[in-house]
Amino acid sequence: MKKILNSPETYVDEMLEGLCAAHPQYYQQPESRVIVRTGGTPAGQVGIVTGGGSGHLPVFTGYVGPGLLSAAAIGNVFASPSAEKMASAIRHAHGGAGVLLLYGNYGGDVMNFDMAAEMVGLEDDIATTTVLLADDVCSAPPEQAAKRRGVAGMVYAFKIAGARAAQGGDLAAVTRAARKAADACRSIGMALTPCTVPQAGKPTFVIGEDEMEMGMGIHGEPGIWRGPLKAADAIADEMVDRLLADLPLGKGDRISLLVNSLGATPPEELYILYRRARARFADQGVKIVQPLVGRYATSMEMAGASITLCRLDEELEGLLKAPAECAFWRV
Amino acid sequence: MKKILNSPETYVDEMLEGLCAAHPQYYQQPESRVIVRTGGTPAGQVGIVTGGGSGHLPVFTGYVGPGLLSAAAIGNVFASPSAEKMASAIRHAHGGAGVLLLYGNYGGDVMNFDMAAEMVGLEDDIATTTVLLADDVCSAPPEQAAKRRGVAGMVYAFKIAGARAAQGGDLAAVTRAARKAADACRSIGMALTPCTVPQAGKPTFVIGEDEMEMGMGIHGEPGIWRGPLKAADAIADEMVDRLLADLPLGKGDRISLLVNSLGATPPEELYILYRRARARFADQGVKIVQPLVGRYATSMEMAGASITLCRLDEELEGLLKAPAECAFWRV
Amino acid sequence: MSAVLTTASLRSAVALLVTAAEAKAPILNAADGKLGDGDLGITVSEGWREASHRDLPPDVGMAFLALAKAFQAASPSSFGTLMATALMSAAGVCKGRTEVPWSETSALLGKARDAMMARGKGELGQKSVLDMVDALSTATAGLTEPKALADAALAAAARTLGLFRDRPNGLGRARMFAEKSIGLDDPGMLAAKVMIEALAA
Amino acid sequence: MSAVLTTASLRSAVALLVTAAEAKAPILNAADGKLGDGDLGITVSEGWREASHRDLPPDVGMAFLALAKAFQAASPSSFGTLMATALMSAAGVCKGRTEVPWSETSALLGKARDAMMARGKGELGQKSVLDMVDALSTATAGLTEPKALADAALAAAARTLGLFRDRPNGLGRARMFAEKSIGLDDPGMLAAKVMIEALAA
Ligand SMILES: Nc1ncnc2c1ncn2[C@@H]1O[C@H](COP(=O)(O)OP(=O)(O)O)[C@@H](O)[C@H]1O
Ligand SMILES: Nc1ncnc2c1ncn2[C@@H]1O[C@H](COP(=O)(O)OP(=O)(O)O)[C@@H](O)[C@H]1O
Ligand SMILES: [Mg+2]
Ligand SMILES: [Mg+2]
Ligand SMILES: [Mg+2]
Ligand SMILES: [Mg+2]
Repeated sequence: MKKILNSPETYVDEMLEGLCAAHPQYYQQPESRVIVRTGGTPAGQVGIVTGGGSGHLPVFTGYVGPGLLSAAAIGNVFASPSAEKMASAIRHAHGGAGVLLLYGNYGGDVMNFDMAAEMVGLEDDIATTTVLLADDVCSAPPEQAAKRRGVAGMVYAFKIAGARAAQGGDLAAVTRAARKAADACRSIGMALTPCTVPQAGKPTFVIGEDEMEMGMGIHGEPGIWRGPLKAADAIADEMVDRLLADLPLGKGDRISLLVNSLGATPPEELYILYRRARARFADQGVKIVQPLVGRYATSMEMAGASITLCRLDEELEGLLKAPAECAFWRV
Repeated sequence: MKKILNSPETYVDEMLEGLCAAHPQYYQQPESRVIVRTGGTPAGQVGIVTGGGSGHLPVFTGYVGPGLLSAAAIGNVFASPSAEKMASAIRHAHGGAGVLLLYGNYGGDVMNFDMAAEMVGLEDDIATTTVLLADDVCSAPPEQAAKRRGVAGMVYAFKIAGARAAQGGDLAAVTRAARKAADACRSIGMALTPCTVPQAGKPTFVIGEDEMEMGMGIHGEPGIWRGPLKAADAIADEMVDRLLADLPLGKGDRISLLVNSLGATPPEELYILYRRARARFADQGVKIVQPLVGRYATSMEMAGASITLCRLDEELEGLLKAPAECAFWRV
Repeated sequence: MSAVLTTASLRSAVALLVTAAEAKAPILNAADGKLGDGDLGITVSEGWREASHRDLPPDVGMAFLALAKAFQAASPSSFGTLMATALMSAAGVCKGRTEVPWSETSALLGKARDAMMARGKGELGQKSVLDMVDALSTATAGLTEPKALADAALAAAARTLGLFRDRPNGLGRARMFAEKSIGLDDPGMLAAKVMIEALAA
Repeated sequence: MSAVLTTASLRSAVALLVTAAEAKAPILNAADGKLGDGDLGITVSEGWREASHRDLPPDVGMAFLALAKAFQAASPSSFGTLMATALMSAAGVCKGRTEVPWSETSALLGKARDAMMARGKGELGQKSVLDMVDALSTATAGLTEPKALADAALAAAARTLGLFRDRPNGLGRARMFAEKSIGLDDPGMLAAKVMIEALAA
């Protein structure tokens, strides 16, 4: 395992300590594994809490900040945080107007967040709503879209819900915006190499030196095919085709596009993918607004990329463009 | 070679095309391999031109933008651009007040920039000055500091010179600020894995599964020792010790600190390094201002990290905090 | 084995579970590695280890609650949370009592199954730990003696694994490997079997 | 070989250099790979390939200039830029002439050496292509016939490589491998030898 760390056991806590030390203007850690926005949720504003396993920076913790999230509960690498930590994050995020729970559709996370919501509902009388992100088109067919896992599309939902909360929307309004963003996003990923979970000490999967896997998830969940590494344009074409098959778009449609590295894949390669994806959407008459190219939702040192589209209407576009900032992104 | 690309021959040009397409508000490519700031250098403002090989994003092209650089000439991966491209970048960057050439101390780049400066001096009557970045403490002993290569410290020089130019400083003033920033920076890198230059098709060097190399440069230039991978804190300690040996600091000193990934190393690991480095500087009574943790100067998919310190006085701190923006960084 | 379930029985059960879970962790990790993220052995062994560090009050319900909380804090992955949910449901049933007759075992298991189904939004027949708990509840119905309970549970566990082995998984991460999962035991069911074997020993 | 240096001589020289550089590119890449970034074979072969695509005017000076520009555009790495610098200095000397006597060879090489030293801020004795050009200038002094020039150049190239082999590199990237470079030929010197062999063949 070639990683810069002190021990697998201290990996997450030392990471969070460094994160908060480097960016105290954004992140505070009032108790272990709970990161809250510095200064807290402004009074009367809806709080937004996310959470999930470590190893995906900037997801989840990184998106805490003004115009984005209020708090995050952090688990071990690729593992759910406990319901207790989530409940604590919810309490910290509560500014008196309730809290939206906005996170990826993974079994463990869902059970724990549900439990946490019950806990704060009973013990603290905090109203919560839940919106699950399930944007990965390769993880279930359209008829079972609710079973899909959440990947890089989370970033759009965080941004859009965060903007609606900053505007002063009530819990129902913020929840509606988050739901709309979640419904508007579709993602697909492809991987070239695995990554290593520190506590496991060995790669999450094995793949040939000249192979890629299309449709793979951010923890190495299996995709739809594995085969010889294709040329960048062919990869982009297939990804765009599969996204469009799931969410047909045409002339006059406006989307934002996120070309995301899973970690090791450098921006140079992302721009080569973006170049082609953009041309493909232009061919369809689809306009790309405020594209994102970079590392937004990762799997540590996994090599690969994902493409996410977020279909915009006037409301979503306005929310996407509203000011927001965290250590990893600024609008 | 596991990379997302169409062909080694088109790698750089497709990358630049994608970059400009994704961020037209920052980057324009008036001719191939020359990237200029959208809108150009404001009239009467000193231009700042950099250049060098591809494969280091955000370095070099990425730092073109308001409060940063005016233009960049881009070569093949890890190869100098031609003097002609540099001359063209200088012409585009010239806003009537002369142009500072600010780049890393690599033989080929220096020869070509010198030639370019002669060309624009003769043909276009553009005044130029040159400041070389030579911040890598491992590439030559202190007595031969001028022979050192330029690494992540470039980022501070770009920022500080760019801020001085935006303030309206004349060529001498901008050059002085750049020189001061260059003199204030010290860097050290360590690598865990090589990267692959697309046209070469094989890794830049070979290193054992449990080995690291301390002091390695951003093209895989040899470092000062190679040995078993150490714990993160031991790595940070050695890096900080070597930086402090080169530039002793003490109580009351203020620095900015950049903990930089060479590419594949994820931010999680950078924060673990930052946590320790920060503690070490705090022990010395040194205050860290506006730290940077992320991917600022890379070698494609190389795994490893570098630490750069920039010693600040009031002037440098003010310039570092002045507004600036590009697709990869915003202050 | 005492004549009734007390906090002392829970303490010795936990001790047996810690040892067994630690010994079988690699097997459970490997089974989960084939169909999920490979952490189930850690989940189970760290959950019971943490449980073994907690003080258990004489009130059997409160003792179950302490175990539930320990499991949740140490092992918040799916199986850990479901275990915590099951323990929590037992806490509700046993609250206020220092002795619980063994004859309630089947009912406790039935309650646990229902709570786990609600928590994980799972159904029976999807080849998960739910099917195992359901089978155990059925097999232990009407039994009142520890030895009989143990024998019935062991037999049910083996039978249920066999029954589901050649079906596809329909819940949790393993759902994504539905095809591949045919012929493989569900890791959560295996974990339940490991625990039953430890308690029946 | 014609009695004087003309643009036609340059054209046939370029043809020979294209072939030789392409054939020897792997060797030069490997030599540069040991002490630098491994691109020297590409630098030299792409430089001459691009040069072979350019129209060369009868004015020998202008023809040299066209070669210099081709080299710069195709191969802007250190060696390419130094080659362009050398060709540019020859352009200055030969400008306005369609015939240049072979007897000027030594002087042309001397001028090239000086221009390269100014461009690369290098000195003699640092085990670089500079030492090779210097040795060639010295060895060809007073010679007026192509055959004699070729023989002298070949001998000087071999001798100079031998002379420097066991010294450390002091210029360019190889400087960083000073220790390691002892016993290895400087890649730039090797490239010069490859070119001389092509021309002398
Ligand atoms: N929603 C669910 N309902 C019931 N059982 C489940 C559910 N999800 C997972 N399981 C059970 O848990 C086991 C996996 O546990 P675990 O490894 O902790 O999951 P993960 O690591 O994916 O969170 C499965 O084999 C299955 O028996
Ligand atoms: N400053 C210099 N002065 C003279 N010769 C140099 C200089 N730098 C490099 N060289 C020569 O160029 C050769 C390397 O060329 P090249 O591979 O193009 O360099 P790089 O790839 O590092 O730019 C060296 O072997 C040396 O002979
Ligand atoms: Mg698991
Ligand atoms: Mg898990
Ligand atoms: Mg070279
Ligand atoms: Mg080179």
